[in-house]
Amino acid sequence: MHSINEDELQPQESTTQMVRKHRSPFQLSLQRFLKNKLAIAGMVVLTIMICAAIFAPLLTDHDPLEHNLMKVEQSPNSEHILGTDSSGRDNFARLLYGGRISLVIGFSTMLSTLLIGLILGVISGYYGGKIDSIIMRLSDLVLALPFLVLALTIIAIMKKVTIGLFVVIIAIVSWPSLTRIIRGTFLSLKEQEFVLGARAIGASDFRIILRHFLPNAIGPIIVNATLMMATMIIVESGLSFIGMGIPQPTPTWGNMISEAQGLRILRYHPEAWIPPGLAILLTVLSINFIGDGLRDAFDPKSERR
Amino acid sequence: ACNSKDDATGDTATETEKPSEVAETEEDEKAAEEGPKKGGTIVGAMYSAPAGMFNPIFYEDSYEANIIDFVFEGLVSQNESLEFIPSLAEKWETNDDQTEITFFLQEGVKWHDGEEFTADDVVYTYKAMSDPDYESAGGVRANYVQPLLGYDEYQSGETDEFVGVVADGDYKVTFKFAEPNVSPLYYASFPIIPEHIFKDIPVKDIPEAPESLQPNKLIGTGPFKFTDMIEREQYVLSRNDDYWKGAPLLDEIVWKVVAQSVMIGLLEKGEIDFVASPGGIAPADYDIVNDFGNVVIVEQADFGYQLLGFKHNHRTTADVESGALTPDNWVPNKKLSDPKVRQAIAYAVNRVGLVGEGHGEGLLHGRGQPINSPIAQQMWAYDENAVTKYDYDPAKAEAMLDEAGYVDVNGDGFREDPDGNEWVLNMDYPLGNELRERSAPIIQADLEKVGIKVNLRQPSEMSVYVPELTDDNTDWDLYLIGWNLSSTDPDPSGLWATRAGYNFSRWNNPKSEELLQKAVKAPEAFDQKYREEVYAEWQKLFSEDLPALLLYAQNSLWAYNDRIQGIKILPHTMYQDSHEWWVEDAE
Amino acid sequence: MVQTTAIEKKIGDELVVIRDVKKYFPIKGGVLRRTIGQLKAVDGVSFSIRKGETLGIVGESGSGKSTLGRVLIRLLDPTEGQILFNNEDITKLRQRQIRPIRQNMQIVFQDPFASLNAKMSVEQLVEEPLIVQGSISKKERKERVKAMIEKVGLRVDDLQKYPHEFSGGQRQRISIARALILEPKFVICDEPVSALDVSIQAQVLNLMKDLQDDLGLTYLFIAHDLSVVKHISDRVAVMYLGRIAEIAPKKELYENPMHPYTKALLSAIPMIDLNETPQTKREKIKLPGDLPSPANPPSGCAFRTRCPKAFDRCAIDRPELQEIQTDHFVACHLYSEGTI
Amino acid sequence: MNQPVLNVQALKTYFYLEQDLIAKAVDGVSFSVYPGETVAIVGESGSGKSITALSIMQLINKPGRIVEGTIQMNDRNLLELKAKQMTSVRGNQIGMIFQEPMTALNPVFTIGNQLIEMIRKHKKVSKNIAKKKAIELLKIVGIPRPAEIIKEYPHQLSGGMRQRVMIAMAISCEPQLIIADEPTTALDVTIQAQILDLLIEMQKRYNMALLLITHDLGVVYEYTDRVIVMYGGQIVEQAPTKQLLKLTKHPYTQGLLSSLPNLEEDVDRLGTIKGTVPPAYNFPVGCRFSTRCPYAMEKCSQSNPELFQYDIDHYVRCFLYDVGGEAK
Amino acid sequence: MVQFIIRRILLFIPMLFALSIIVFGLAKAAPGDPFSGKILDPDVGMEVYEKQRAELGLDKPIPVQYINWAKKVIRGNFGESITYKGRSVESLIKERFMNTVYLGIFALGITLIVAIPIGIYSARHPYSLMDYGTTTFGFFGLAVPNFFFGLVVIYLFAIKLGWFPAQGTISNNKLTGIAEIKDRLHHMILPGLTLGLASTAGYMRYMRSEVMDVLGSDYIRTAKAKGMSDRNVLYKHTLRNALIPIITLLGMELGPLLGGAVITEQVFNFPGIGTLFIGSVVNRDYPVVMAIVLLLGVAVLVGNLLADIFYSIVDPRIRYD
Ligand SMILES: Nc1ncnc2c1ncn2[C@@H]1O[C@H](COP(=O)(O)OP(=O)(O)OP(=O)(O)O)[C@@H](O)[C@H]1O
Ligand SMILES: Nc1ncnc2c1ncn2[C@@H]1O[C@H](COP(=O)(O)OP(=O)(O)OP(=O)(O)O)[C@@H](O)[C@H]1O
Ligand SMILES: [Mg+2]
Ligand SMILES: [Mg+2]
Repeated sequence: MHSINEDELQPQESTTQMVRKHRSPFQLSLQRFLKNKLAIAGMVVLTIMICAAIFAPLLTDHDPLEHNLMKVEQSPNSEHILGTDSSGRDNFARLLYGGRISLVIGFSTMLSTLLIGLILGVISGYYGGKIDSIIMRLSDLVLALPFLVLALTIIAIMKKVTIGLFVVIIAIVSWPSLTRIIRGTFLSLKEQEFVLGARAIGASDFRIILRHFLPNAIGPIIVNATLMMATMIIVESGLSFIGMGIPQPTPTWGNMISEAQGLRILRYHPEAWIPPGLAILLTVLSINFIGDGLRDAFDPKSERR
Repeated sequence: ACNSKDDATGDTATETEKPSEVAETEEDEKAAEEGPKKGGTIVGAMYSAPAGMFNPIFYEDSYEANIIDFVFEGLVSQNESLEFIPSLAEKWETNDDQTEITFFLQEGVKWHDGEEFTADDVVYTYKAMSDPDYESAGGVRANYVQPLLGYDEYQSGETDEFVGVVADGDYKVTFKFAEPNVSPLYYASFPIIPEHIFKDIPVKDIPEAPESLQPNKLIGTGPFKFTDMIEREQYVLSRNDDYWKGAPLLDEIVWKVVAQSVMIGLLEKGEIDFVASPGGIAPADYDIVNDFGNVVIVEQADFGYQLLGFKHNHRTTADVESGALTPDNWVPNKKLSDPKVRQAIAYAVNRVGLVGEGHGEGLLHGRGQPINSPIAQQMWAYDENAVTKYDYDPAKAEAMLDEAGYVDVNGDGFREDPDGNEWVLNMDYPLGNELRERSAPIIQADLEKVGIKVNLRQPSEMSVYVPELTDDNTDWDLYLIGWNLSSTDPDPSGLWATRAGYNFSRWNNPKSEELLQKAVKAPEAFDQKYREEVYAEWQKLFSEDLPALLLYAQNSLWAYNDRIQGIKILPHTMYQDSHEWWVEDAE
Repeated sequence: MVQTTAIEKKIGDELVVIRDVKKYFPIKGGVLRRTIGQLKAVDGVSFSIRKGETLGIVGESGSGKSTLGRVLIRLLDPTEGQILFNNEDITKLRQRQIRPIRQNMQIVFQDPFASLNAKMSVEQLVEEPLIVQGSISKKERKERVKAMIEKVGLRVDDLQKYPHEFSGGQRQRISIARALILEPKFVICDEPVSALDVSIQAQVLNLMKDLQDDLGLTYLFIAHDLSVVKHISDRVAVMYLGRIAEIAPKKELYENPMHPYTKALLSAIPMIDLNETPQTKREKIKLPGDLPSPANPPSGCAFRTRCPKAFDRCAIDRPELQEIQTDHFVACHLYSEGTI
Repeated sequence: MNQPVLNVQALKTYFYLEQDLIAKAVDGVSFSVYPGETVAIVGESGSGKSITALSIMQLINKPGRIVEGTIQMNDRNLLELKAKQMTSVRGNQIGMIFQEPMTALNPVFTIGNQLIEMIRKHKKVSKNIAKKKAIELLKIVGIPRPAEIIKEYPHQLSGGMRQRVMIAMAISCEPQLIIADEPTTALDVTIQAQILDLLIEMQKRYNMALLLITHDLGVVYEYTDRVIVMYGGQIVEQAPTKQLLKLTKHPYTQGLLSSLPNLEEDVDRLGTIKGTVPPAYNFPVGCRFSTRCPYAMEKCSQSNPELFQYDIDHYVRCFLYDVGGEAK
Repeated sequence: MVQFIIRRILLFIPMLFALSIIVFGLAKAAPGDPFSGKILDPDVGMEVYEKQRAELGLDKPIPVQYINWAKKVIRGNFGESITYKGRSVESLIKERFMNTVYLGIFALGITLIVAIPIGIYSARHPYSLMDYGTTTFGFFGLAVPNFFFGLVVIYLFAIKLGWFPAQGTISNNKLTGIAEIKDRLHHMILPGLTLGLASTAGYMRYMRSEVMDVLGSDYIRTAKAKGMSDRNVLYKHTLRNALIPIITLLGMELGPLLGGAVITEQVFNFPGIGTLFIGSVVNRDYPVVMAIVLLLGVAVLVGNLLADIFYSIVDPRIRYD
């Protein structure tokens, strides 16, 4: 077989460079991510939160819904380490179980928003044309209505707000931002030569989207989805505050804090609001750190070397 | 006093066996030493801004009443025993069959603009409420005029002669009723508005008129004038120097709208001086506020109660669509049709637990009472001895259920109905009252403790809840609701008569119907003793047949800064005779 | 049209023939974003490429070289004209029908960083065309990938690496491997060496030449570096503003340029000429001004605004390509006076 | 006369990368430029040409740092100047032209604004005078309608025009030295010729020294007097242009020349240099070119040869010519 | 550019139409009507409300209701509020709207005043102590629910320290002139801070990366090579470029700001559009809900439009034609 220009062959870099394993861009990103101390700290904290939520039954004997009317608004004591709430339910148990709901809400709103955003964004960004302008006008329209206002209006229309419904509503209201990001990423990828190259070898649209667009768009998508999850946890608590979140007695961090609306709780029962407040703060902070770490890890600027 | 109506939100209620046991004594002494002073401003707090309609015949919310109470007066008011006492009317007399009542008015009463108050103003007020356009313009107080003679003809426009209330000279006015009336004073207690201001404004335009809405345009006879407002923030009442009972001592009363969440802080700091109905202070805050040292708390039973309703019957879909309330078409709710079951439920609910017996207990922290009768406990008609009390007794409840055949046959921990079928009671509750929202899961747990499976459903906004409650062609079994009662007359038929719209239980008991009618039937009913007896019988029936389990009546907790003197605490209000209020630190 | 057929007659067994190909891009504007004009990126180009030869295309930036290349393999749809590939008219084929034909025509792009999907390993990159096109077994695929990667001067070890681990020249080798794995007959090289350093450029050019000999490839080689084009091409076409100004065998074109633009272009290139004497010193023809916008080209001959020899007729008539000498076509009125 | 405009000695500019890697982008570069002279720096991408230029201007950004060396200009060591003093050297004594005409001008200010700003900074003249001067400069660099162009924004001009504006800017204060970092790489040949001719014309006109960075040996041949060839952050060969191209000494320079396709003669295969430029943070031990050098000897991979004088004006960094160190 | 503006304005009309349909649809999809929540006064008969329903045309078919509504809206008449009897929706909104606008401007002002200098500083001194400090603050700002922040500042600054009023917009109506402005600002500080918290954090980070980008760009290098001073480079060349994208951001900020106001106003009992909105949603006061949603939608659209136009003016690269 014909072999070309032996003398032009690279003296392989591995001989001159330190021996490196071949890492895929994904592995490289992961490597960069793992070097980011804040992001790792975020991971650790988030993992603890998630574990605490998952293993709630092991961490407390109390039922978050079980009330004891003889022990209302108690200060911390040996039985109720964070005291009890205004219905005599154990705050610690509610904190743990509330974490489940809050995290699930954050996660599933993010997922469903991502799903809508991905589908519409891909269609819009890849095919362009009429369908693109329709989707974009639609997103303009949704964006024109302030997020909370729209969410509130829809929630008010619903007779009963369940977690599933809540998730769907938030997703319906918040898809445009992700859709636009995904569309933008796709549009810029569309101009890249490697996409033309893929078309030149006769790859189908499906293949181009799946093998060429998505892997390259995954960075911004993951980053934005992560940050969105943080936002959603805050949104949930805000809606709970207005009384339009997940209704009691289901515990969520949001409706735990919103019980602190009165100065009495604020002043005399810090154990009732500081833990859920901290839980939200830490979770959102961790997620933001992770998102930021992911952003750095996926940053194309650091990809060249 | 105005009948405050806090629609969706504040349906609080209670009773109190010991009306106004207040820490008044100390203050009274001090006051006596120094004597009342003129001047000063006090600040009252309300939690929500009034919608802005300050015309008594059109207002709706209780925040508006906060202004109206100081600006307008009725012919009569009520004393601490809830008896009617003279106000704008000096005295009155009824004819023999109680179809007419004649008032002799105070002379020399001046409207805020200096005009004389006369019998024509009284006539005008009632005429306006009978106007054909009154209801469509948004008026909701027609019940005050409906029993008047000739109301239907006048209201439907058949005649423009209004004969229900007639003046005889400037200071004599007669109310004429179509039928003998057992509580004519109630109907005559409505605040009077000035004819000279409104006579040229068509009734349908009154709601938009500045005279109904704006400071300085609003003219009443009360001790304070409405002089200034920053919408949704502040409402300023200034002294009416020409007040007929004597010039008020205070310069100004300022109402501020503050969030409930910060109220106690402001109260402690002295930035607000008093907070009363609607709302008052939260039961859980009682101990804290009590410790402030500068604040006096007034605790007394509220006019109203919360209840756990049993749907005795459902309406048919056809009825719902046609809007007919036809008891004959009603479909009995089998799940709850056995009175034993209802009684068992009543024993199973720990109402004392809900109320609690002190701070840190129950939802009310002890600031209220479980009640057993649907008549306000302050009322003469209230008779606690006539009723079954249903003290918390789960064992008894279980025994009764067993007896009624509701036993757990399949061993799932819940009882099945006598036929062995699954027996699940649906329970619904509305949003809007935090305590009530919290009580729902607690009641559910109580019932499940005795083996009754309860399907507690998601709460909904009052505006969604009530239509479903009303339509009733649903699968509802248990529901929560609360009522505010009038302080004027104990007649419960507005809520519990079979055909009453608000009889959400669709309670259809002929005996009850008979008693309710008997209690207001002339001429026997002119005798209060007689009515007392009939109502006692009815209350007994109620507590046995149980269209609803009455849960508790919350105490109203009013609070004011101890710099204010001269406040007169009545069961239904503390705003009466505000011209006598004064502050120690006035210059 | 007449000239085009003339070209065809001259040359047998053409692999690619294009006739009067045009590609206009719409210019949107106005209140309603209507198309208010057309950007004539390629404006009537005809030529043919024989099997095994290399046709070089030079021209300034924006003259439509890349667009032409993309239209040729139907990555863009031509506005007008006809494209014959292997005697088959592929102008009107739908994308679905084009796909199998893609096996025979490939493209190598300019930017070695943007033209490879950074998320795929070399093996995936080179294998992908086989997956898309073929029905060969996985084992055979791997074999062919290995063979190909060695052919372009990379090592089998490199297969597991990712593009970011390679230098520009090596990446370009990957691109070439990817383009050639389907054993196409025709490869469009869109400035494959412009982004590379000279030493690397030489490696890649040598490789491309070797591969051509080895596999009997036909190239359309786009570049703006005249010396590179000369080195690799058999014939060279000079483009100016979407049209071909001159097309000739390379020796003919470089020794005897006819079009004023070609002349200027050749004279403008800085060159090392160590034997230069004041006599042999090339005289520089300086072109004033910039390339006009293809959205608003000058009337008549597009080059007239910068042409040192322009005369009245250039503003009126558009010169067509005509064969002045055997195989040497020029589009310039200077050479058509006799025909008037 | 023989006083150089610029004298760079032992300049080292390193980039301190993550993981303690140090990119020795410029590693001991010494050269001088004399008045009126055109000096070229050539070399492959990454050889340190731009960093050398930016070091002279002291425009190295983090994580880069000039670690050693002197840059003499008019008896002053620029590296010892205070930041403030340096601003009056930039633009005033040294003008600079960059590679990308598309991004080198601030997109939100008019051409005039950016020109006038510079004139006023160094000349302290009134706005009006500066404006007149700006128009004149634009006319000098061959921009048509200069009075209108000064009101336009960079994006309204073509690449060639913008590069002319950059030249106008660079010469506006008649500096003693102009550094042009690949001023024509992004332009078409016909435009490239225009620009290079203009540069030389300006150089003659104001008698400036020109340091022209390029990787096009053709440009070097036609436009420059002296060449510095860089490889791996170091100078590997330096000589008058004709001499260097004729009597090429360093294997790297030879390789570069042989890999150029030539218009004059046809070769079937181009000469090549195997491999690629090693990254600046990982140079081979010994001679930096040793890994690619066809003549590499054992000692090449052990120690790095010095740049020594091979001929009067001809310096080479290669053991092939280091006759036992005699040349020293 | 004129064309661009005209085009944008023309695009506006179908958007408005769509918006109005959405708004109307939302209101109609809601169960219950303004009267259904009120039927709880035993003193008031139910039939009363039936009459009032008919009076308001709530018994008509929905398309008819839409047309009637739209016709009026075009004339700027949103009808009458149902909760606030006798008040036209316009007057209700007018009275509140300016409060929210002031609050929004104030919050935005705080945001910009705080975020821009800090962002610039961080960009110029990346990885410095100050940079880490502000970054941390930025993250916290994004992580604290703003109602929670509001409660805490009320507790600390209004109740505990007594520095600022906890509620309302003004002490009393008698203030005029400077005293009034001062008093209003005093009242606005806590809600303004609360409302601006998240966006301050966001802008800070945005500004930092934007300035860093610009500082690394070629034209900044050119400016330095021209011998421009650091000050000039920063304030002229860098800022202008870094602020341009902020303009679009500001246009986009309107929505979140107005949305955020809903919660913040609730905490501070601030009489703005937000509290009116929540009250109306809860009370099913359709005319008001519809008007507010429509108004906010239009405000956001106009905000975006203005931002686009402004952007096209300040950034000469953008030529919409
Ligand atoms: N997709 C497109 N839409 C609109 N205009 C286009 C498009 N692609 C190219 N053009 C325009 O068509 C003209 C020709 O572009 P083309 O890329 O073919 O030039 P080129 O000769 O390849 O230039 P270069 O040497 O810079 O690659 C240019 O003016 C370009 O702006
Ligand atoms: N900001 C930086 N960070 C890290 N390394 C850098 C940086 N800038 C330059 N370098 C390194 O310095 C070396 C020299 O770069 P320089 O820009 O001077 O090359 P050049 O010769 O100008 O190349 P080109 O022809 O591509 O412009 C390169 O190897 C590069 O890796
Ligand atoms: Mg091209
Ligand atoms: Mg460079």
